Amino acid sequence: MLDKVGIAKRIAQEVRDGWYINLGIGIPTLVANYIPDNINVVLQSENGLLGIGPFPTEEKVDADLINAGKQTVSMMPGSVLFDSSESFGMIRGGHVDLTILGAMEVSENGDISNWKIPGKMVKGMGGAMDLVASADNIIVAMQHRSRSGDSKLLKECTLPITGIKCVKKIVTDLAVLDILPQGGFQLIERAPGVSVEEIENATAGKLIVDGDIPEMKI
Amino acid sequence: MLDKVGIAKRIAQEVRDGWYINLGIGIPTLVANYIPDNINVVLQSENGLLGIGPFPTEEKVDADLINAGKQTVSMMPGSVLFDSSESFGMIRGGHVDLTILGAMEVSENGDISNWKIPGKMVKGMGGAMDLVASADNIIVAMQHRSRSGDSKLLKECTLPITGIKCVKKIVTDLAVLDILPQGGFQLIERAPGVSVEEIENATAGKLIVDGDIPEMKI
Amino acid sequence: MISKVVNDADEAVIDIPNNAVLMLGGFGLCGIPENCISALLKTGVTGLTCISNNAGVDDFGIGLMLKTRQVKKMISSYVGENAEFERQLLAGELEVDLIPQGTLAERIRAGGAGIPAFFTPAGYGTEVAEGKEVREFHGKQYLMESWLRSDFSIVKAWKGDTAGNLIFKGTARNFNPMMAAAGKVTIAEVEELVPLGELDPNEIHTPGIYVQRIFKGSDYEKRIEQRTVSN
Amino acid sequence: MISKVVNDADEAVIDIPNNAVLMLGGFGLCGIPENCISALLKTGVTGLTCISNNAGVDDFGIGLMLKTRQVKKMISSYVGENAEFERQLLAGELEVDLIPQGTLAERIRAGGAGIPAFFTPAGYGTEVAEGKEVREFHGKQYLMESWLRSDFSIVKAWKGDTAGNLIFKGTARNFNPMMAAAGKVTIAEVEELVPLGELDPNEIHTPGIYVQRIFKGSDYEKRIEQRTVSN
Repeated sequence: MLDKVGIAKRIAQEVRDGWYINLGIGIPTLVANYIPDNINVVLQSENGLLGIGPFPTEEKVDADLINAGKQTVSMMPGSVLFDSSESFGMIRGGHVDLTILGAMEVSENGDISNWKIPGKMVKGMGGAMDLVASADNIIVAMQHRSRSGDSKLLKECTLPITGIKCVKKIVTDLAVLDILPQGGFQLIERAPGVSVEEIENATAGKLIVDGDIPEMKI
Repeated sequence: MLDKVGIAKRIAQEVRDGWYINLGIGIPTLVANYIPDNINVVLQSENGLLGIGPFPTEEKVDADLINAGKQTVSMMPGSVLFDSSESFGMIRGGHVDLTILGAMEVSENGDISNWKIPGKMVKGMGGAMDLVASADNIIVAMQHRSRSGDSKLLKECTLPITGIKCVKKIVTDLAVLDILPQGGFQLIERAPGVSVEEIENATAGKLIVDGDIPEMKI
Repeated sequence: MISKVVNDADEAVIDIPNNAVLMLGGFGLCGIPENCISALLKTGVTGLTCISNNAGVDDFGIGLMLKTRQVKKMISSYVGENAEFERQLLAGELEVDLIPQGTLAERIRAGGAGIPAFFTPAGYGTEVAEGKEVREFHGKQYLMESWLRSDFSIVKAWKGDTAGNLIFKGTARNFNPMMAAAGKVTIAEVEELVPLGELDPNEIHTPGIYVQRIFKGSDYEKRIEQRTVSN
Repeated sequence: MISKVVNDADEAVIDIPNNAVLMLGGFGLCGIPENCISALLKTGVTGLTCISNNAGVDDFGIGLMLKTRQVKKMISSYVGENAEFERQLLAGELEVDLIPQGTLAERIRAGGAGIPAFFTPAGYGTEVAEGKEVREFHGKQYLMESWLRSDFSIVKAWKGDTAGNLIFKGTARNFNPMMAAAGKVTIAEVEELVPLGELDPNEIHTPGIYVQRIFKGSDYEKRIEQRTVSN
């Protein structure tokens, strides 16, 4: 079973040299820490920055330079600043190579719910609906089950939808799964020490297990 | 009867302090020379410049700085450069206060034809269709009659249309005319030495003459 | 060019009437028009519709105008981090229209650029699509969205000149340029107000044609929501 | 960031196939990709659809590619000043699609920004409206127009860095930024190619995310169509 860092490390293996990547808040943000040194990527922040750098030193903190999580950040050599319209033009136009975000539920046909829980205060979708509707390559980072033990990989989402048929891959504490074009969670890898049976038990949607399923290498 | 310079001078009287103005090629371009010194306006060039300055001196000619007529120009203090999408956003969004352009024909309901003559090589509409469809305040500068003596102020345009119901005012070699919302050319002023009768004879569309028509003061 | 300079925020916002539709720049608390918000608290104008990506926090930004009950409706993409907002919303005292962030940015851009409607994939298949026209292009489904325009747009820039040309700093640019173009009247507050000709024409982000009033703001707090540092 | 630098124009355009859809930046002869046009003359690629505001003049710009019969179709707003163009058009050897300039700019911008269609008033009531959907918004009539995208966009900038970030000069910016964003593959030729970090992030006009190949061009002629001077 993986912790959050483990999930981030596994997702980092999916990243390719030269990619432009949008990282959601939470586990996705951690991914940046585990991208190998020989892989050069550019991180996009939808509030208007390409080339997010590390958190600044105390002396270099600048209120006018934040990421989409409203954290103070720095820039990299080659960074670019732009407005929100240009930023979402990039996203909508398919120029971002990979989007990594969290989810509350994912369905077996790739629908995602991650913005609203009925009965709770609605804070808004922010940029999530634009990201999931626009990106060709979306990886979801999340726990396989909710805190109450219910599967988050479902036949159909029960929570309000953020986008439909958009998720391509899921990395959880238990497994790596691809979502097939015709629907279904294809099991790709098991987390260290996790059996196929455990994954089957934790997956409410259609799970496809073809042959031997290797264990992840983190 | 006015010459081209006279038409330009008369149109210059319509200009108000602080306006942003787009000037078409030909007589409209001349208008810039006759705007009084106490009136400050900003000229827009649809290829991406606000604040067109005079032609540059020989030493300051810059191939990278031209107006929409492809002439070398200079900039004014406070000029701004931008791309074609922003430029036509300005035009389409109604931010330009006045558009002055030439025409081959104008109809009594404000239609304008100025881009295409059947049987002749079609060069294209350039920005003219955007300008006439977008501007609230359009003044046409033109000769009252064609070279063959036909009226260019018609009941309906005979040439392909550039835009409909858009022209608000016409300044010709013979007269200043407003186009009424309900249609018709309302005669506002006569050119020096030109009689109402001459204007009536030169106007094929509906001409409205209310009371005494003053002579222009140039 | 004529000068668009006014003395201060009080003069800039004095004629904003009750029930006006405002746009206010900023992302979180970054790039918000602090001076104009303070001035609006003083005029006591009410019934405002505020189009802004976020709604500030309890004691800063638009949150201050919520506390004084000057806001009737918020049009935003994300309105967390604000307890008073939540209270008013649950009590039915505040209307909220939540819009995907990219759609919000593009609707405002469309307002300024004279495009009454456009198609975007964001929100297709979700509750955001309810009541909206859906159309397929190139095998993908899109929603039709309409422009947004304001009675007054209030933006914050880093540098500006007397003709209203603006340059923003860092990620404080965000929604400010599109909002500047989408306002019937646009008010810009700037940290540095410079004479005509001092800004490089090639580096200006917002052409002055969109700006009707400009002034040099003062006492910027620039509060940081998440101060994250490394060593 | 990875380097997108190629050696020269020949390397940049080598894989552009026959019948490709190209966008070429420039307004008149201002801001055109001179080096890439020369390189395309050498590869001899044919059947090209060229989206460009103008078609050059007889002996410069896209006019050179017309002479060699490499262009099947032009999509432009204005195509004067070119006798060979006129001859081919009248002889039925060349297709031409004329588009209002603002609509052309916005269709290209829409292509890059993932907006498949939008509404504009330009051309309503004219032959440009033929076959297009007309719709009324707020009492005014608009045409629906669709995005334009290219297989290869070829742009010319003043300065660029190895990540493909671009800064344009003067009015040579024109259509270049939107075209850069609307290309499946975008090639940028620049007068000055600088190392990463030398361009101010706040002054970049085209973010490198849109650019796949960049090189330092040489021997720019920058021909002037109308040399107008004052004393």
